[in-house]
Amino acid sequence: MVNLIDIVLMGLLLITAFAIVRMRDLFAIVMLFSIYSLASASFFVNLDAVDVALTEAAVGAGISTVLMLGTLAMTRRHEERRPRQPHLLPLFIVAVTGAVLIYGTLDMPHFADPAAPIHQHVVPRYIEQSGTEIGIPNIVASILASYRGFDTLGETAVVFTAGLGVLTLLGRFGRREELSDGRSMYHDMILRVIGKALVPLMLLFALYVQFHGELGPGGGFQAGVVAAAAFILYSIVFGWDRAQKIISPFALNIMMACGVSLYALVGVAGMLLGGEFLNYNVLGSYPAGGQHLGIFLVELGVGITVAAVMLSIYFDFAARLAVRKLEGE
Amino acid sequence: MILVILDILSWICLLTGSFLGISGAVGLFRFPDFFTRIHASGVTDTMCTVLIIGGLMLQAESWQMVAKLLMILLLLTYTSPTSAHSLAKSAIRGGLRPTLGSGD
Amino acid sequence: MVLGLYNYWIVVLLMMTGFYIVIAHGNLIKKVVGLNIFQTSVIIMYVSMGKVRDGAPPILTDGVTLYSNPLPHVLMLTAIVVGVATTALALSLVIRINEAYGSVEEEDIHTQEQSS
Amino acid sequence: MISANLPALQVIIPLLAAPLAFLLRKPRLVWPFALLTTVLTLLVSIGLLQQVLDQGVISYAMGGWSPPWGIEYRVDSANAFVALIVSAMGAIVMFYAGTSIRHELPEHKQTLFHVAYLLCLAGLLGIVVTGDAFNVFVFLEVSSLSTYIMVSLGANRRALTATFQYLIMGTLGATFILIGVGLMYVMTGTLNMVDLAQRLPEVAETRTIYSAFAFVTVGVCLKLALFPLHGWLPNAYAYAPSVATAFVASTATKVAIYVLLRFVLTIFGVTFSFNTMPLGQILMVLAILAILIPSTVAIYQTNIKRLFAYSSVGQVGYIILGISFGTVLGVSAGLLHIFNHALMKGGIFLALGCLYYRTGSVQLDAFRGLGKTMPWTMAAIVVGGLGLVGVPLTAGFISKWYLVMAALEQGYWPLAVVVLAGSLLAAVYLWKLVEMAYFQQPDNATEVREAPLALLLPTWLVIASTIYFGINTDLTIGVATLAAETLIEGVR
Repeated sequence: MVNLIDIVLMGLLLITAFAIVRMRDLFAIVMLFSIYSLASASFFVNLDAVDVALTEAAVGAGISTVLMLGTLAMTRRHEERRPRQPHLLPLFIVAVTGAVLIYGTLDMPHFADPAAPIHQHVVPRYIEQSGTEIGIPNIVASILASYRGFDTLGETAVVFTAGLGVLTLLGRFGRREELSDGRSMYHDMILRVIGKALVPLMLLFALYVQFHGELGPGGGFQAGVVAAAAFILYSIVFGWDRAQKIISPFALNIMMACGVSLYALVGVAGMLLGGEFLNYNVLGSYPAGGQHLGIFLVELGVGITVAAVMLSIYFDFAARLAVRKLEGE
Repeated sequence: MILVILDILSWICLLTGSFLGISGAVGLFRFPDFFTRIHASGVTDTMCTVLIIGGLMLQAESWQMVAKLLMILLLLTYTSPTSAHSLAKSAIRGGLRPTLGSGD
Repeated sequence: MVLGLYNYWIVVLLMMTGFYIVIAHGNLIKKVVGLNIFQTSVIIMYVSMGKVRDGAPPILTDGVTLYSNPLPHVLMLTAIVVGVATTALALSLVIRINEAYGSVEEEDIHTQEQSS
Repeated sequence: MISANLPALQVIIPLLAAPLAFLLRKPRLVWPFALLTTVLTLLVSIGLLQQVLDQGVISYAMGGWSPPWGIEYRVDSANAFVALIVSAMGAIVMFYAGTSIRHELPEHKQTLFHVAYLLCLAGLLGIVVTGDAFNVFVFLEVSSLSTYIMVSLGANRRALTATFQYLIMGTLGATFILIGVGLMYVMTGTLNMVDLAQRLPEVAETRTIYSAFAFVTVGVCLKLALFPLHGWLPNAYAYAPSVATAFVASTATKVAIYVLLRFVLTIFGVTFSFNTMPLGQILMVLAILAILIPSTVAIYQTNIKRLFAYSSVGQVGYIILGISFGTVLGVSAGLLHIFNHALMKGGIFLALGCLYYRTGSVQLDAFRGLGKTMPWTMAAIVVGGLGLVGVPLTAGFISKWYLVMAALEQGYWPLAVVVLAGSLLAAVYLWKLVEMAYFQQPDNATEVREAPLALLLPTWLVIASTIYFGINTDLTIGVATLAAETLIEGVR
């Protein structure tokens, strides 16, 4: 049964990917990409990767799609040009790369084989010990925030960098007061009512994902993205000038930086208390307690940064759109 | 006994739901203009989700699961018509007019 | 062998589709979409590696002993986030390029750069 | 306590300083803060190198989780050496950035630039000191994304397209590395470099590992701009702000080369890379092409930053040529050239920044009569250029000398001819500048003065050090040889 679902989902992924190659309408391409992302998220659930599925659905099908649509609104919708004749060189490169990869898979352990080396080395400790060493049920969260916590710090830094980059390129600086968002759907009563009902629910869900991440799927990233999505929805329905009154760009900047700093400072605290960087054992009176506190704090840091950066990126895009509209008139 | 009945009921729901889903998809392709198309998909989709989630509820192992499914259902009954509505609205605003009359 | 590996082969096909879009298409937005597909497919590859037959999702539950491998999941959470960061940056570059050149087609931009 | 935590501090200081600098907001506060950070980072890396030379390899378990379960920071003489290069250039260029950035960027973007710079520094150092294959990918992305930001701040609109191209190529490269690491992981079950090196030989004769090797190598070669994959580099260097060019040119490709060395020599092992796989031959052919073709292209450039960017692609060729021998002498020649080229190219791009500061142009025309109007700047370019040519008494001579020795040791005497030909090509493009600067009269219409001391000082500090390391070679050759031995012996 699971195999059947696998095959259907993979078929869907293939069809979507090929359709994207053939399509010329950028709007359709973006929507297909969103479908691709959602289908792969379903596929991840089938492969037992619930955390990855949640993130992919929120990030790929959610935020990425919104950003791509925003870009389309500011550029043009159609891919105009036919690709230059038959693409022999790219096709050749792709064929060679694909062939090398297929060749590489030939000696790989078979799919879902429990005896594969990947399941025999390193991982058994996470599965067997994390319950006592860390004391939280979600193994993914244990590895993410503690065993490989430094990767996650790097990743939070990547998110911060992205926020910084979009701020640099599209900058909200300057005359934002006089801008208002003519595109807001404030005058649509149905949207307004539904939006008002949904936004608090989404925020509640974000908090649930944030703080329930130790017990079930979830954690800082997913929560941050969901929280950002709630504000983005608010901003789409009520206009981003209103949204910015609730949470100003200045506050977002501070949150962006504070989240990463919080993460790094938790690490430094471990260092000051005599452990290694990011060693949470020393934070509490007993190791598992320290781990608990440490993971709680770093996940919070991740959540704050991700939410702030995603929202900030969206505001940058929206402000740019408004500037263009103003200049167009 | 009761389990078998539940199972049969749930499968009826699931199959009807799936049929509606497919018919919505067919409508999306075959109907003449934008508005009838979103009508086809919007209307059938709502019923389709109700039936499928209902069918899944009958299969659920715990009350917790039923509660979660109920929340998903609520969310979808909120969002699905709203998105169909705003699609239609922005189509109108974008200058698209429904084809009236017999269509030929 | 076919049964054991077909999963990976389809993933390779997906990856190469994304890769092809990136290097063969001239539209910058489409390139970004292609890049995303490429990265998402790599994520599928990793996650497929972590699957264990009859395994449970890696959340400790009483009475369950066989879990799928959580490590690829952790790595791919990182990769997804890195992917969206890159996408955001790439899209804002596209917006700026469109403002500067009035086009998002590689060929148009190239002609303008040659003539200036 | 500080000395025990040096490996972590090496990366944490700039990484934590970046968001804090962002909070400071005002450029006049941010720059001193960033400068202080880079100086501290430099001190840490000096301490780290000292510690490695005294005590041998340092292993630092992040989070207290012993490897291979946690992420390990593993510092040996090779990466301590590269970390020193990166943080030294980081500090000097940051000093220079204060004046240059204030001139080149509007006020609200200055802070953003400095923050991106710190993130880039943290990312590069993170790649260098880590002992975990996946961690390399994460910090590669930190450094790449921040580099894109810096490059995109260039004044010309072509900076945007250059950045986009860089972003696409860079992301493809990183994804290739990710695929390669994944294939290695699936066969061994580990991500720790030492652990990988120990477990790979068992499965080395599998098609999966061959394929993993191909993907990692191609991915890293994209990042280090090896000849046919260098397409992103010239424009990115040419249109970035002066500071960004100087910093990126002297560090980013060098770190990528280090990653290549680390993967090829330590993880896969010399025997596998050079005997089982034909890496030596492939790299040698590409390196020869890289020395000859981009150097020739450089001659025809009129944008001088672009000229030196092509020259960078050529110089990467020398480094790769040294590595392609797979011997201690060859690799140490490569490492030596990493160090020397970082100084020479950094110095030249800093000097070009001085020129841009005064004239607002880096076209060939701007060099007219520059020998008279900006004697110090021009002299810096000439001395740096002589290093690229490989004239005795400059650092460039030492590394080329070692390179030729390594080639002769293998009996590849025609390679000596290639190196010589590369030097001749470098002499030609340098002559173009010299002729313009010293044998042409300056335009009287524009009054050009020498660049301010705040710019000249760091420029000359770098340039003078190329001469110093060309004369006093004990330190560099000693450390480079030690590092090459460490890399080649690996962990077995």
